Amino acid sequence: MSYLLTTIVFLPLAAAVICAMLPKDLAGAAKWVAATVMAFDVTLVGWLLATFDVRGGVQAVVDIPWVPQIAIRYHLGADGISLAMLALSALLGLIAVVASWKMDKSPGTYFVMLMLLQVGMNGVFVALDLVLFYVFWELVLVPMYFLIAMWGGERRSYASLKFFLYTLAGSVFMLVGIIALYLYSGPNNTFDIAELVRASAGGAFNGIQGWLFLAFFLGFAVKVPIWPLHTWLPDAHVEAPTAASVLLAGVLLKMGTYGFIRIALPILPVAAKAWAPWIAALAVISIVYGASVAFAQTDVKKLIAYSSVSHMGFVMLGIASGTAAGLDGAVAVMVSHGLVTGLLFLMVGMVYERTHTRQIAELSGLSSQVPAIGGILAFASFASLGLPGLSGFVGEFLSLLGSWQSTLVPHWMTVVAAVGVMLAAAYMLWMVQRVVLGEASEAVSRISDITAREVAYVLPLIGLTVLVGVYWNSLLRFVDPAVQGIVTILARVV
Amino acid sequence: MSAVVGLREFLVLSAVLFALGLYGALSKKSAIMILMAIELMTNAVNIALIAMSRFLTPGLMTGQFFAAFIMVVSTAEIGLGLALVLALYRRTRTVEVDRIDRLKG
Amino acid sequence: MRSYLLIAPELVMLASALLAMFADVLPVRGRRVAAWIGAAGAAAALVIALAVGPGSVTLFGSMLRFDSLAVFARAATAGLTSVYLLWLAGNGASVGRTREATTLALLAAMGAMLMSGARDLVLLFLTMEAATMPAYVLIGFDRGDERGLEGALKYFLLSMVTSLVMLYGMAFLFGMSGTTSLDGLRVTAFGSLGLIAAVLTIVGLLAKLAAAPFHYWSPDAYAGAPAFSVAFVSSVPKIAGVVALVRVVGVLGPQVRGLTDVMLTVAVASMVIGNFAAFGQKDVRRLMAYSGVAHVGYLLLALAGGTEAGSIGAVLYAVAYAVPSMAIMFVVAEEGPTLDDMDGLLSRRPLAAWAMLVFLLSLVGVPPLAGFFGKLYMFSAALDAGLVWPVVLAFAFSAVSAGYYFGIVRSAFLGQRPRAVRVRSTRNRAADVAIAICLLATVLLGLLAGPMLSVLGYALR
Amino acid sequence: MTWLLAIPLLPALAFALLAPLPRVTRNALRWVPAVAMAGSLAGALAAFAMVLRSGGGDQPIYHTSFAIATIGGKALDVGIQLDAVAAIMLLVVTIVGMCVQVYSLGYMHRDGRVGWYFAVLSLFSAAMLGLVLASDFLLLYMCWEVMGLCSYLLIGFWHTQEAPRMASIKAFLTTRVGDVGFAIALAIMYASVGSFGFAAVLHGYSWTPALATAVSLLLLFGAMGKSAQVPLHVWLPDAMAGPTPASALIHAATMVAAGVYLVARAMPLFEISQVALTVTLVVGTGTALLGALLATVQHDIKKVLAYSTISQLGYMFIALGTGSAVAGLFHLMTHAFFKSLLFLGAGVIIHAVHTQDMREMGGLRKLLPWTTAAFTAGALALAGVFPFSGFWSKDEILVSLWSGGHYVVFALALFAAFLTAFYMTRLWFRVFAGPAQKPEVREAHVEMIVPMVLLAGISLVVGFASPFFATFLGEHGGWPDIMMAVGSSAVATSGIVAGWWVFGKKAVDTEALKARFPHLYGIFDNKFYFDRTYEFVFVNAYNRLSDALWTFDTKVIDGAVDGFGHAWSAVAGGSWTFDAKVIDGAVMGLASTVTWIGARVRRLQAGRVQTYQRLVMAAVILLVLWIALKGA
Repeated sequence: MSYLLTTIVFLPLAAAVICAMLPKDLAGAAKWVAATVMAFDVTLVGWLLATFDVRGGVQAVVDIPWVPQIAIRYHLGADGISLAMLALSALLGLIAVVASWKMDKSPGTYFVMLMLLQVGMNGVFVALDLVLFYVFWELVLVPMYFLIAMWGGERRSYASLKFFLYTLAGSVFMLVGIIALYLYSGPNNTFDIAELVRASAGGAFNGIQGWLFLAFFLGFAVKVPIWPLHTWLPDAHVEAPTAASVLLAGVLLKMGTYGFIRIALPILPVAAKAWAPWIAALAVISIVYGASVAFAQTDVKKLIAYSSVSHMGFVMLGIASGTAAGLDGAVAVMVSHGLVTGLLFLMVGMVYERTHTRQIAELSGLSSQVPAIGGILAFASFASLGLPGLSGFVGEFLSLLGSWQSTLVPHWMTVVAAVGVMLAAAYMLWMVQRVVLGEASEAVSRISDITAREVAYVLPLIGLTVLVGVYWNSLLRFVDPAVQGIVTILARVV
Repeated sequence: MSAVVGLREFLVLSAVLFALGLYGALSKKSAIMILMAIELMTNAVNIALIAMSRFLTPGLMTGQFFAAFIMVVSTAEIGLGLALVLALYRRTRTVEVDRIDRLKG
Repeated sequence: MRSYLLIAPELVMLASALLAMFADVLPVRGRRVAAWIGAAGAAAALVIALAVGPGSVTLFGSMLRFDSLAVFARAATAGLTSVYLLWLAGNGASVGRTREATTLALLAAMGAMLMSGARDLVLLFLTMEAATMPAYVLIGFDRGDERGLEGALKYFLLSMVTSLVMLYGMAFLFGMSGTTSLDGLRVTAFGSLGLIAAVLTIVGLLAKLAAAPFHYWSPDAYAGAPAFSVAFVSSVPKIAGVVALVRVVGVLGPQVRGLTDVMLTVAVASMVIGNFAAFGQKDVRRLMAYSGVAHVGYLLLALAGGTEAGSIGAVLYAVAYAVPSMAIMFVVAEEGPTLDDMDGLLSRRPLAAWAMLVFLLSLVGVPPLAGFFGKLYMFSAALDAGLVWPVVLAFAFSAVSAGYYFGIVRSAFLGQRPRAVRVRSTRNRAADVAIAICLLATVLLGLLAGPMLSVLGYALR
Repeated sequence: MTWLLAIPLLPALAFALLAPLPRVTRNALRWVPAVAMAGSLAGALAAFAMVLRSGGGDQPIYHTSFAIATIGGKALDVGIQLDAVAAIMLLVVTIVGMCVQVYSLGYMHRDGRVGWYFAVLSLFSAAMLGLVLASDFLLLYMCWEVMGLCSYLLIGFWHTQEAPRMASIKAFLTTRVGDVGFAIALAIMYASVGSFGFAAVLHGYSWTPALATAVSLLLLFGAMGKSAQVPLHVWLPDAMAGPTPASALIHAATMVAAGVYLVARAMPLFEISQVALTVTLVVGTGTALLGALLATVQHDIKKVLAYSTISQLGYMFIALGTGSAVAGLFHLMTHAFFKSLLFLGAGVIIHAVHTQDMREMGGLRKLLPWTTAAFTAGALALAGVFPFSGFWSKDEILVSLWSGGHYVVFALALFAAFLTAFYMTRLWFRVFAGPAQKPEVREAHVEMIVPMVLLAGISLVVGFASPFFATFLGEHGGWPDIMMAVGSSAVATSGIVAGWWVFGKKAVDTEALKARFPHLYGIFDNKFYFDRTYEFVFVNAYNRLSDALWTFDTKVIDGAVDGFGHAWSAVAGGSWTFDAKVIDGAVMGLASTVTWIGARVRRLQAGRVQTYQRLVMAAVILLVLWIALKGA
């Protein structure tokens, strides 16, 4: 009965309450409260990482009844995959706080929203009870809605409501799915994921796995996003403030894919295998579609948003393959996309802070005027296009291996995905070509280079990208044992 | 028709009265007329109750109690309704229900 | 004497109502003393109701029996009335004639509390009328405003007609079964005539809850009435109304084959009309009226399931709906009825704005608030009873409802137009305390759903 | 033997040290990479000595591996090994790398960003050394891609100008096209063998011919991208926009040779499928011919050398096509030395006359004595004149062709050899002979001369090692037979004579020739229209596709949600537009549609209480009827 996870998840809630209590004139102190709490949160996660026994399966478990009448339990626990995502969420949370240090527009409320978002993000990856998972899933929606609606760009009210309604509509189907699972889960109904997996193995959902999978698919696909449910992403990204889009791209997108890995695959393996070719087809479309549309963008942030659609396509390809390499690759892309795209958004945020424009046409010659920012932006772009030696390559390569190896995914799809990798190089380099290289444009010619604070919150991302890129096991050591469990479940199903 | 006035006749009477009252409530323009129609419907129900109590459960008086209670309550309500109509008349100089339609949508 | 103890809460309410009516006689000066007495009385009633707890003793010849469901409803009604009167005490000046408002509220609450224990058709009719008559007066409270009077008149006429239809049905139920006690009705076999009588009876109750297609009075009544009376009328009587419906459907349901289909159609109709009509509304009172219709739709869906879990869920959800919607109307009463009045609320009253957000989220059903657990509990019961598609529809509608609820949020949070003149706030601490209590209740009802259910006497699974 | 790791790591550390530094300090420390390369050179020499002592052969004398990842419980190993092929390649890369580093110290010292140039050069060398030492296809692939990045950075070094910027992205994307094939080959390997190690893949697994063909063709496709074989050769000529010493290292000796090295490594696989060998042969021949033909018409000295490189790489693929990896590797080695020499020489020439266009050069023989001597040695080696190294390696290839029975390819190869001699002589006379158009030219500095002389010496000597080269690699070696030697020398000399006759004696007026065959010259001038077709078929088409998809994205999918309302307006007529104006807050089409439905639903709420009553009673009656009918 360890209280570690509970503190990690609900520490930011305490920070949120404190920030809310701060009187108007002390609102400036909100950022210090948030920073110290998040720093402590990250150290706790670090300690959990250090003491995590890789072979030990689900650890740091707390399991007490919450609403006993309908068997809802307050059940938290972390295995390799959840730990990796929790670490990503905590780290990006801390970086987001430091990155919004100069937020002057009602900072108190801003940091309350950021901390509430953090609670949702931390919680969703360690919840082992479906209702608790759904509670954290929905909890993320409202703060992100406000972050976009109150601190966003021009079309923020449109983008924020679209984001809210898309995800809420999706989650409706998921809730129906959760309740159906509860009702059909055999003699004593339960929301607990582990018991549902056992019940499913015992044939509890044999008749209706297809329908259940459809319900969960709709809920998760909106969040991933999978083509054609992706149109909310570019708007939400472009209008969100920097810190919000870092968290949106870095962590929120992964909740969808994490849902597939934690809930859809283990509990509904028969349907997962039956649906795999269709999911792979949609994934491949997302990859090529995202890459092609990104190529035509004039706004850097929109380009990065569409690149996220393409990267998440790889995650879904890995998940659809159902093989160990594929799933390892999927989680690797999730983590590396969080690091790399988070870095990209931070750099674009820096450029926007200085030049007040995101239009590629107006930006050029960053590396001649501000070599450090230009260099890091180029570094992030190379990581994003999947250059070996950096984390981007690890996930995408393993997903390709996994999908080729898998009997569920036709080979021509893997070939198209491999072409997708090349397309990624096309639009990323085309962006670097026009933004980083060349003569300094008028907008760029008078800006100042990176400051110490900015280096401080960019360095960890660069370091991790290189670490995971060079020594894959630094991440896979945690992820692989958890993935093996899921693969055995899938293998047991004919 | 048997000479003796049985339960069926009372129920028919009650139904006729109820229908008339309903018609009046639905079609009359003046609020006062509607209130009178409602009074008519109340009495129709009372007749039905008392008839059934008399013919079906002569020993028990529950039906009649029910009717007595209904009478008490309906007088109070009609009084309240009249007060409302009066207040409305004082403000809008009309009791025409059709012309009281400023709240809509 | 022992049996009078059982109805002590109602007696306390009656006593405080009378005291409030003649408050000007008391030595204590001040306009809002009546409201304070009322609030204290209602709170005492709440405590006694919980202390007495459920019992099997029947009163007045088995017309009145308070089982756990009734106790929960009584406690909830008393509690909500006490919070309402506390808010009234805080807002006395702007409301005017607080003595009358307090008395009306207390009498209506007493009627509702008795209704939840009614075991007999006669008592059911009596308590129902006792609960709704003060509501007519509350709706038409402001004698000077003809819109309020018009609303009250419409409410009066429509509910009179539907009550008479109910009475007509009850008469025939009595005719066929020879008794008016609900337990008695359970026994008799119902011919086709019995079916019709049952439906007629149900109509009266449905009209009271403003379920579609009998809802026509509520949008006009709420739009015309002053916001503070809508706060009470739209929330408190509904709890007892649901309990009464649960009793009647519980009795008639098994014998009347088509009854659950009727409930289902009315539920779906309410959801469709309530949710769609609420879009694009500029007046928050009218929006809340239609939202009320929609939420009654969700309730009826749970009851249509016909399982005991469904009825427990319905009552729990009635409370989970009443608390936030009353609190929203409090804020509307203080700020002004239209969306434009809500503009820039965050800059003027940040606490009220955040509270408003929590209440709206609870109505949408976003976890971990009361609305979510109510819906989860209710709809799992409905799903269990096999109503798959209506439940999916209900969930879809609660998602769609975010659209119109967020209209309020958008103007409160993103509206730039703070009111030009800062009207000197006539409120004092009490009103804010009332809203805070509602906020606490909305959150705790969600988190502590477990204990709440055990209070409802639901056997632990 | 773990010091072997130091060979690739030293330059990598140099890069890691220099990269984060600010520009000024980085420029000051530009000598650090040269020192690192010297260290690697020493290591390479020691390694070569050890392999020599152990007698060569195809068994690696040292192998170490390291589990980079665990996938599904199984470890995925990555490691390095030292065998004869690796030793030779190490030698080639480090020697040429050292010469280029020293040469660059002189050539680039005035450039503002020289520190970054040396840092990237160092990273490139590390990647190439890593590739050569790799004991599995995965590490080879990773170093392969890092090399692609360095070539992108070096080609686009002067990124402020348009041409280098476009050339660098063209290079990276074209090689990336090839890498798609390479990645799929790796996927097949992993799916069938479960690991990437050379031992496991090449020898430990019984490949079916079909699968082997697939893998080798895909590997070949990857190699064609990197080694600029037709049709993926278009990036190399444009890559000349980068600094010349960088081209000397990358586009002459190392990177382009990586493709050949990859195919040589995977030879056991190629041998299983005859199809792959024939395809390699055909690709090699086509490229050799095309390169030679195009080289004869170029005016830019570096473009000539670029097309010459393409042609010589074609030769190496021909050798591989005949199944003889030894001949391929031998030609790779000799080519590396004399081609980098030619590039360094060209660098000096360009520096001296400040232009790359041969028509403005001439008479440099007297003005640049040392450069001319070294350049001539390289040119003779390339032309295949005895005793220079080019003669021996080209001879090896012709022998393997003849013995393999590919007579047609043999003839074409001879014709290509003739063309090679012809365009080198054309270049020689255009640059060195004739009147000096720019008299005030000074000889290069000593750092530039010494490497060239060294390379010239090697080109002279290394040819004689050909018999030992084969045995060293574990094949039967021997002196090439006399007949073939005489034949190829005859072809080479006739090429030189033809070149002297046209360009030395100016006996033929080339302009008139061009006028008589304008059509033919058009084809040559447009480089066989490869660039134009790619531009049209791939680049423009992809631009149009992405624009179409974006409009599809914003108009159709997004529109479907927003537009649902507007589409509805067509159905519902005018009233909707009024509502839309009134409810301007309607955020999304979906939301505005729902509001519109709401307005319709509320139409019943018309305010008259009696309509309400009638509606209620109608509902009651309907319910009653329904229940009665259902009940009965």
